[in-house]
Amino acid sequence: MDNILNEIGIENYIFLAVILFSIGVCGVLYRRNAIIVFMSIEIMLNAVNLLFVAFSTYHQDTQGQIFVFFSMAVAAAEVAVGLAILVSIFKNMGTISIDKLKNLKG
Amino acid sequence: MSTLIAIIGLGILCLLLEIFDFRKAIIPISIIGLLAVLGLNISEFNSPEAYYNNMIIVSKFSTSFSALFIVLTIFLVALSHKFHENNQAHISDFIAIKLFLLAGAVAMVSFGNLAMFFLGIEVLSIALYVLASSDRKSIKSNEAGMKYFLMGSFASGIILFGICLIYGAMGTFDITEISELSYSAELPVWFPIGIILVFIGMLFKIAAVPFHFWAPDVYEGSPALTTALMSTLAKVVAIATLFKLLTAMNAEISAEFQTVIVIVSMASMTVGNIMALRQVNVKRMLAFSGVSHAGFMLMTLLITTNAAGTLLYYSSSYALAGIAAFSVILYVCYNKNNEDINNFHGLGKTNPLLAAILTGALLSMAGIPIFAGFFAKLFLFNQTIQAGYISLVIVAVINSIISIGYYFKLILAMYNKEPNEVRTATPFVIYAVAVIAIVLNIALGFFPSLVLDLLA
Amino acid sequence: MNVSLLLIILLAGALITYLSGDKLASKVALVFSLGAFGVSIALLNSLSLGEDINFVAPWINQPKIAFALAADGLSIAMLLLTTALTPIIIFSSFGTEFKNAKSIYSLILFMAFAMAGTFLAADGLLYYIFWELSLIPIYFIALIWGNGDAEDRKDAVIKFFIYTLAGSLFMLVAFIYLYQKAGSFMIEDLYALDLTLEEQTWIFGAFFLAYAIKIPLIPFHTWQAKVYQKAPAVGTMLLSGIMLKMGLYSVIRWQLPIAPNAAKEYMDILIGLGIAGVIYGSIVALRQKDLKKLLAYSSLAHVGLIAAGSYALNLDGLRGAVLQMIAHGFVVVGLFFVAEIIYRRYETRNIADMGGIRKQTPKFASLFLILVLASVALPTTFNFVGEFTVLYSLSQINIWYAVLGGTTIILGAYYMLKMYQHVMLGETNTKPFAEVNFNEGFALVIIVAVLFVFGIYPKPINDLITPSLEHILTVINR
Amino acid sequence: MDTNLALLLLLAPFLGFIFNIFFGKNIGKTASGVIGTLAVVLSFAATLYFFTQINASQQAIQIQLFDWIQISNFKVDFGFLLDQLSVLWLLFVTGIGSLIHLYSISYMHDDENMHKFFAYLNLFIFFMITLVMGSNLLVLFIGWEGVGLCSYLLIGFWHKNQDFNDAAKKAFIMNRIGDLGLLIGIFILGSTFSTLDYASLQSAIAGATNLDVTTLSIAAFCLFIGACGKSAQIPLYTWLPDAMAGPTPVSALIHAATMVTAGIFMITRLNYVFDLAPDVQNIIAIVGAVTSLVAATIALVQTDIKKVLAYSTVSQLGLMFLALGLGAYEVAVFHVITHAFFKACLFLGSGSVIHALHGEQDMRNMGGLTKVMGITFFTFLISSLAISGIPPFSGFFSKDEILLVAFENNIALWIIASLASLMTAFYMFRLLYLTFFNDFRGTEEQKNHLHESPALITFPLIVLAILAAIGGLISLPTNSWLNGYLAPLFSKEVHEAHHFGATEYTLMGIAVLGGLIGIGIAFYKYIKQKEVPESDENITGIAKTLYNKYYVDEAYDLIFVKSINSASNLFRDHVETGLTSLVFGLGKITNELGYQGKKIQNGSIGLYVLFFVLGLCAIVTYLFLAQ
Repeated sequence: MDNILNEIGIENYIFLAVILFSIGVCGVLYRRNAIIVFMSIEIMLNAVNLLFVAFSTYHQDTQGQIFVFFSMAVAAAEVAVGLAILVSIFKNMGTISIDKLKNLKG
Repeated sequence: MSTLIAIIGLGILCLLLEIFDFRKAIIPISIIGLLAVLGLNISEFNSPEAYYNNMIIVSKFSTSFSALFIVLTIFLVALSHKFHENNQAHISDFIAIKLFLLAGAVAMVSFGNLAMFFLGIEVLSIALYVLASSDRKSIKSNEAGMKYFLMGSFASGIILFGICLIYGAMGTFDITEISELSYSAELPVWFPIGIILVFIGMLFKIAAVPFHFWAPDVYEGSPALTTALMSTLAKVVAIATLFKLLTAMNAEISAEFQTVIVIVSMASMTVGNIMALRQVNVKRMLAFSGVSHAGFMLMTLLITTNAAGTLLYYSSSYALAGIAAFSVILYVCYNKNNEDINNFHGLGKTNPLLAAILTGALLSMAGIPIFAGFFAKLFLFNQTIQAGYISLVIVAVINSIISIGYYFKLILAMYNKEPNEVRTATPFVIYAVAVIAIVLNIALGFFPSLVLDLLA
Repeated sequence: MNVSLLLIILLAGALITYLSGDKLASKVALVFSLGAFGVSIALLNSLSLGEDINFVAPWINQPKIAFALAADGLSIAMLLLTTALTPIIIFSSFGTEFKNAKSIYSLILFMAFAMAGTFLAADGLLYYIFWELSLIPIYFIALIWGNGDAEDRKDAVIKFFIYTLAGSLFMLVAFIYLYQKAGSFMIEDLYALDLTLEEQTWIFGAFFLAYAIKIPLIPFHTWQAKVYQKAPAVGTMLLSGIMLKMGLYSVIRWQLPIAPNAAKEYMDILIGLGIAGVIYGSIVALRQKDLKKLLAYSSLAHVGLIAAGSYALNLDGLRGAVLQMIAHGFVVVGLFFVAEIIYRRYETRNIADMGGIRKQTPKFASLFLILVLASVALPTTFNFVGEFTVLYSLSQINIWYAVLGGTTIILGAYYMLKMYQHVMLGETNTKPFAEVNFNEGFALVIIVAVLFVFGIYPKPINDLITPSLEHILTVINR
Repeated sequence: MDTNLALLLLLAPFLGFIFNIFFGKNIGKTASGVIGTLAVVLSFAATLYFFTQINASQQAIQIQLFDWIQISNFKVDFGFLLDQLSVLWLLFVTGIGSLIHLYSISYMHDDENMHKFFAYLNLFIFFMITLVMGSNLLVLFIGWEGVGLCSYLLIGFWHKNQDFNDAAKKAFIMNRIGDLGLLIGIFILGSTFSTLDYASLQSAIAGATNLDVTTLSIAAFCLFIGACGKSAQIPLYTWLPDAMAGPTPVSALIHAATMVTAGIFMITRLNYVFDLAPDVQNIIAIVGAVTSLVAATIALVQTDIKKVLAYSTVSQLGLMFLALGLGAYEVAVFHVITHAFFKACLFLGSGSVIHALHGEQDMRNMGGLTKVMGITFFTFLISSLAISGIPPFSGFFSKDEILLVAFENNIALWIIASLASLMTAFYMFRLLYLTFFNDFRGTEEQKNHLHESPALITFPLIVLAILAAIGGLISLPTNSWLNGYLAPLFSKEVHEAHHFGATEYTLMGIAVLGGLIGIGIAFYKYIKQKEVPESDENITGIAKTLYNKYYVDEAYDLIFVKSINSASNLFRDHVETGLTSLVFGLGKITNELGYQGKKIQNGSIGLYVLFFVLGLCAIVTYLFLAQ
């Protein structure tokens, strides 16, 4: 395992994660479809998860990988709630575009 | 530790009671239970200890704050009955969620490990998402929930990233180890970046400028009781956690970091107050006032002596005032579709007591003497000047002047306008909560040392 | 027997008055205010006997704040003013029907409590707390029981509140700064500090903002006229009779001794401001249409002179200022009461709608005239003693100050007599004007009596205040 | 004994005042009048006692009551001083006072508020006594302002008429201008000599080495301003003619005999101060002379009987100031006394006339009263002769002394003064002729009611006329009792009674001649030609200017009153609002900011997240990339 890390170097993992993360961020910024925004957020989380794994290998310690399970579980719970909200929104408004969510402002 | 377990147990008990169809009993039992938990928690006060190889660390800090959270939860649970009158079917869910939320809160102030911290914050957040959108039929509520959810999970992503970087730098999630390592000379740059990311994530949770935009919308949209919860419990939890994070994890805060804090705090106060001036919706107004108070509380990150005590004092005074205010708001805006200021017209005539209580709460938030709010500000200013941030204090002072503008707008509405409705019977529980909250607030004002010296 | 008793009585009074219900409220309030007066007499006595009437109890240990009340001659004098005027004010209000009387009367007593506390506090923070507390009741009194259209009343009151609070918050910062220096809020420790001129200037400035707004000095007076006009008679009396004395008292008790060098540095500007206030106030008062506004500006002029006296930083100045404070307190209360009496009969404060009253009410006319003459400081009235002393002290700094400040006796006579002429004299008014009833007469007579007695024999008050003023002066010149 | 008696002397009128103000209405008019009169008579009796005592013993009586005002470097007490000067003043204050009270009982009998009138008169006497008896400048100041107050009350006695009220207000305020001067003078004296007590002042000044003369002169000048206010000298004289709005006895008592002489009293009292300020003395002399001339010229053409007398009073006071300015205090005092006699008599006479004509004051509607009003006419004649300086009447002696002193010091002043007295003779006899001679010009209805006034009115007239006739005896040119009597007061020795040589007699002659010329012209115009002054509209030329008093009132009104009022308007309407908007503008601005801020909070999640990210980037950049 570690030889791979030695060849690739931890920095690149970080860069990859950052890039993925940024993609996620951009997704949140630019997409207006709630589902896709969810997915972008998932991308962010998974980018982090990836980094976690990389770090745990890097440090030769399992905590990181365990943490990934935590975060995945949490993400799942989050999405569940999110989707529930989304459903009720769709029921009430017949759309899932977050641009329509502008009743509260000022 | 046992506090945390007890709370979760209580939450489960609520669900069970629902199953066994003791719906009536749920609220009383959970209140009694919470009181018991409170006692339990206090009993732990003088026995700091670490559990599950430092997953949970019970300290004076954690217990005292947990106590505050529990008290607030008691109030909120008490208010639930009236609030969910028409929705008794799901009463157990609401209560249970609140209790689990409390569990998350307690975990957040007593974590000894970033994993615990993350779990805590997520438990809290998810519970809040649910509560925010709990009024399924109302578009506003949905929107609020959605907004909160999207931005909240975005923030969690940031926090998670931060944690990850910290882990990457330190190779551990354990707070104590991290802080030991943080003294060592050679630190990878990821560590401070990680700290900053977590910091920013938390700034979002306490709704500090420029991460505050969600607050007013969500506060306005959510059901009033949830707003109460957010503006009191959630805010206090977040600031306490942030405080613990920054103090526990890295040794000294660099000068630049301090400037960042100063700027954010100034910005939060100013923006919050100025924006609040022109609000007509009371919940919205209080949201902005909450933003400004977040700015005030951030000052505690800068001060050196007895910062924790000051923070505890400030947050308790703020939260108690908030509870008192919201219980009145709940009464006034009960089965109204909005919380606009004109609902309060003539409250001074129709219901003098509640009007007086609301006035007291607002005066406390505005920092007028004998209310705890004043002393909170006083101690804060005192120590901030001691730490040498006089300019920050000046800004704070100017802001407190501005804040009078909108707090008194509400008071004026209550006393100077003619009532536009007949007075309705006031449920006992609202009186009880409001009175107790404001009395506690004033008591804090008379005997600040009680709270102030807990963490000295 | 110590000073805390006075506060207890007033506070308890406020509470019991509220509980006693609308019927009894006024009576109960009167009883308690009289009780307070009795206590302050007793305090005066035990002070003269040299007993220790101070009350000090530790309160908050971090930051170190004590619940410290101390009374020297000056404080006692101010207490006497407060506790003597409060019953008069309450008594004078018997003629007016308040809705929800219990609240207003308990608010009045509460305000008296707060103001008494301000005069007594020996701990900077305690003082600040009382100072702020006194704002709340007057705010509600003016807001709820005030007169005129609700909207601009609200406007005036909220401006007043924010404005005064704004001033005092900077004072708070100054106090905290001092605390950092001295490690305590106790007044002696603050006196003992020796600050650099720059520090003093800042501190002085912060205090000045608070006091200049409260007193008020031009150009910080913009809240005054409107609030006086909008507030109910009792509110106006409390404001003008006692509350603005708080500002002046604080100048003498806190501002000057704590930052003396700054005071000396800017003496001319400060005195100038005061005198400018005298002239400006008098001139503006000249053409006011509203009786209460006119009186408001007249009191702006008078307090300007008082302030000038206290900033003259010599014994005569301070003494004259205090004497004049007391005298002005009584006169202005009397005058506003007169305005109220007229309002009760004519439902107007517009001078143009008055006139030709003297014929119908000789007694009232005479009392009114005496008050007018007192306010223009005719010799043998108390005001003359104060004004003379102040002007003398100014002449010691620079004779021109005395001359300019002295214009008050000309301009004052001008606008007051003009007012009197248009309010009271002239062809008998068509509207009937009932002679003052017993209550009204009694209140006025007491005020007039006080003015004459101390106008002819001011020695007691003089001996009361002089030692403490000398002490303060030594602190100033340390 | 002395103390109590002095207190009686002081308080008797005050008690009268108290009594009349509270019970006067109930006990009926005459009774209240009698009580008022008795109060003053009582003081008069007490005064007589002190007079005899002091005249014999030459010992001043000091009375200290109690401390009043405490100043750091000195304290002022309620103290009274009975010495030659004060007693002399008290004599004619209380004496003439009693006569005028007596007169008023009948004169005011038709007035519903008679008891008030007497109350005020008593109060006035009380304050006048305080003014005179006070042993220090501040007690004097009490009286000084007190008499001002009383004159305010009495001028505005008929308070239904706003013009009268205006006159009263004017009098009070102009006096106050003087009072400020006096006050400043007191300050300077007080801070230089640490005392305000006459005796200690005198000794302080006498004992002082290297006196700062400039300071002293300033003080003296300020005091003189005060005197101007009280004694109606240029530029503060315009209130006195207006003061004639008051009832005639008031004009007689306050605005002729007593109050207006307070200035002279004060200056005489402080002669030791003024002696050290020669410049100020010159100013006083000039002001006095000019005033006497100006007032006289105005008096030439007035048609209101009381206005003429008012201006003649101003003019006479001018002469007294002239004397004061030349350091001849005793001469001034002498003229004060004689003037008190004949001017009081004249006013009361005119009052009697007005009474007979039911309030008619315009001489153009009088005439031919000799037949019906014998006594009034006769007394009036005597007084007119006296004021015109015709021997052997009192006025002749006093005025002659003044002219003499003027001549000795400065010929120009002498000329002015002589001119003034010539005019005096003229206008007085013009008055006399127009009022009493030829045929009655009033309405028939008035004609039928013409009658001599009752005894209560004529008696005082007679007494005063006698005094006016023989008053000169107290200071005959050759041996002057008065000068001897007053001598102890003056620091520099009184220049001894002039040895009478040619010059003196010529001067005397010239003076008398002047008087006769004046009378002659008047006789020619108004007896021979039977001239009657035209009605107001067709008065033209110089006469018009004179008739309108050189338009001084208008000028003052324009310069002071109007300007200050417009300033007041400006402040009220613009400065105040400006200030307000300036202060509370800040609040408006923040409010506006809040309003604008609402636009940013536009509810779009995308925007919120954008801000979030921007904030994040900003912080990270600042902390890591910027380093």
